Amino acid sequence: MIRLTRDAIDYHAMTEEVRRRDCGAIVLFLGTVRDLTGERITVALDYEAYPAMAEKKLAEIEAETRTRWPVGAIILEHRLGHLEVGDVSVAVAVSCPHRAQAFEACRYAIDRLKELVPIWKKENWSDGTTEWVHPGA
Amino acid sequence: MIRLTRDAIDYHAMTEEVRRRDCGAIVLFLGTVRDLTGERITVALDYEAYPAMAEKKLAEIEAETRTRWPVGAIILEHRLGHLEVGDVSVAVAVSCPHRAQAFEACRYAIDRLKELVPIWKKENWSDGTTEWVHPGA
Amino acid sequence: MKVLLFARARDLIGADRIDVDAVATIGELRRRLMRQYPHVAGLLEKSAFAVNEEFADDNVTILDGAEVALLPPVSGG
Amino acid sequence: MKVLLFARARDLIGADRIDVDAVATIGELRRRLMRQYPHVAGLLEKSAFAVNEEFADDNVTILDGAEVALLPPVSGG
Repeated sequence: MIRLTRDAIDYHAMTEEVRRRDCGAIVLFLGTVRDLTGERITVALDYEAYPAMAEKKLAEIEAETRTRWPVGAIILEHRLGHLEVGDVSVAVAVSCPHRAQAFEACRYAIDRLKELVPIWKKENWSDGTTEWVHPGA
Repeated sequence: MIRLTRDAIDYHAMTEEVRRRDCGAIVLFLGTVRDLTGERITVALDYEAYPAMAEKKLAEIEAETRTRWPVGAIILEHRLGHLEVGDVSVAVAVSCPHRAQAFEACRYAIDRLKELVPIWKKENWSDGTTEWVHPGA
Repeated sequence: MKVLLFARARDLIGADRIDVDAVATIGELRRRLMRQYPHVAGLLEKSAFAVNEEFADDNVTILDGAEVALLPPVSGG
Repeated sequence: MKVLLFARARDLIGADRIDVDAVATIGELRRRLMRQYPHVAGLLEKSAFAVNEEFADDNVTILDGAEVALLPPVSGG
């Protein structure tokens, strides 16, 4: 399951949603807004997406992950809009029969998400300036 | 922080406890009681520990993990006693500045726990028999 | 044809979609935009494009009515 | 000296601690227990021991008053 949301991500509910009787391992990843990037102080982030394509890519990542590991359940959720330091911007929950699978599947899903999904963040620095983050550009 | 408990593990609270403003990544691992081991059906597990040594080893694993990765917070908790299928037997929550660190630290901690900590489980099979699990013996 | 814009590209160009004369391929579109918006050329060089919500490299043909988007390097997560 | 027992070792021997005559090393203790409880010999061979809550291999000396434990292969998690 994949979701884009403007509300707080309910990662506790996500953890419950992926529990399965035939899965002995659950891995939950949370990405949160950090207060420091290098030497600069972040006070907030704004996330925007190309929503239709972002949902399509998230669904493809779910499908790819299910092809590679025996996933019981997987949820990828990304928040959009204005987030303060400490807020959860992204969450991935995965259940698998065994722990190595669950770790690898969760790691793969978040790595692919960061590589492929058309979502962008804008830094709001403590000096009042803002800056879109475009790695390599 | 490490804990042995006979009560249900409050992994939602653990997830909150490891949140830090300077950590952009949280990884939570949950081990749950699976209904199948190979072809055999599990109805319950009983966990017992050599408690003083188990706590000592868990504390060592926390310290080792903190030496190897820039851990913001880490909690290892293992449940003891009678667990039904679906119950959470062990939980590890870790926060780090970046996601690769959080995944590796969490994986390391649970791998070491399964290797080193004097805790044993007894299978309660669906045919009414029970069996201590001693890998390799 | 319309091109959807996001993030820094949208801010630099000042619109979330622009009209450009029809071009045959993504590569042609990229070069056209670089001429038209020289202050965005550096970002355009590093950006991806999508046609109908799928990544499209420079030799992809743009058919009539396709949804085209300019995607600066992503930073979700 | 007392030896703490756990899991299958405790069930097979029928006690959670046993008294054994003092021995010098863990290796000697292992051999003594294998003679005394031949039906547990296979498990004893694969088990670890701890002295004062630290893993102790066969050449570790057991000092007076040490807490000794027989640890069958662990299966926590």
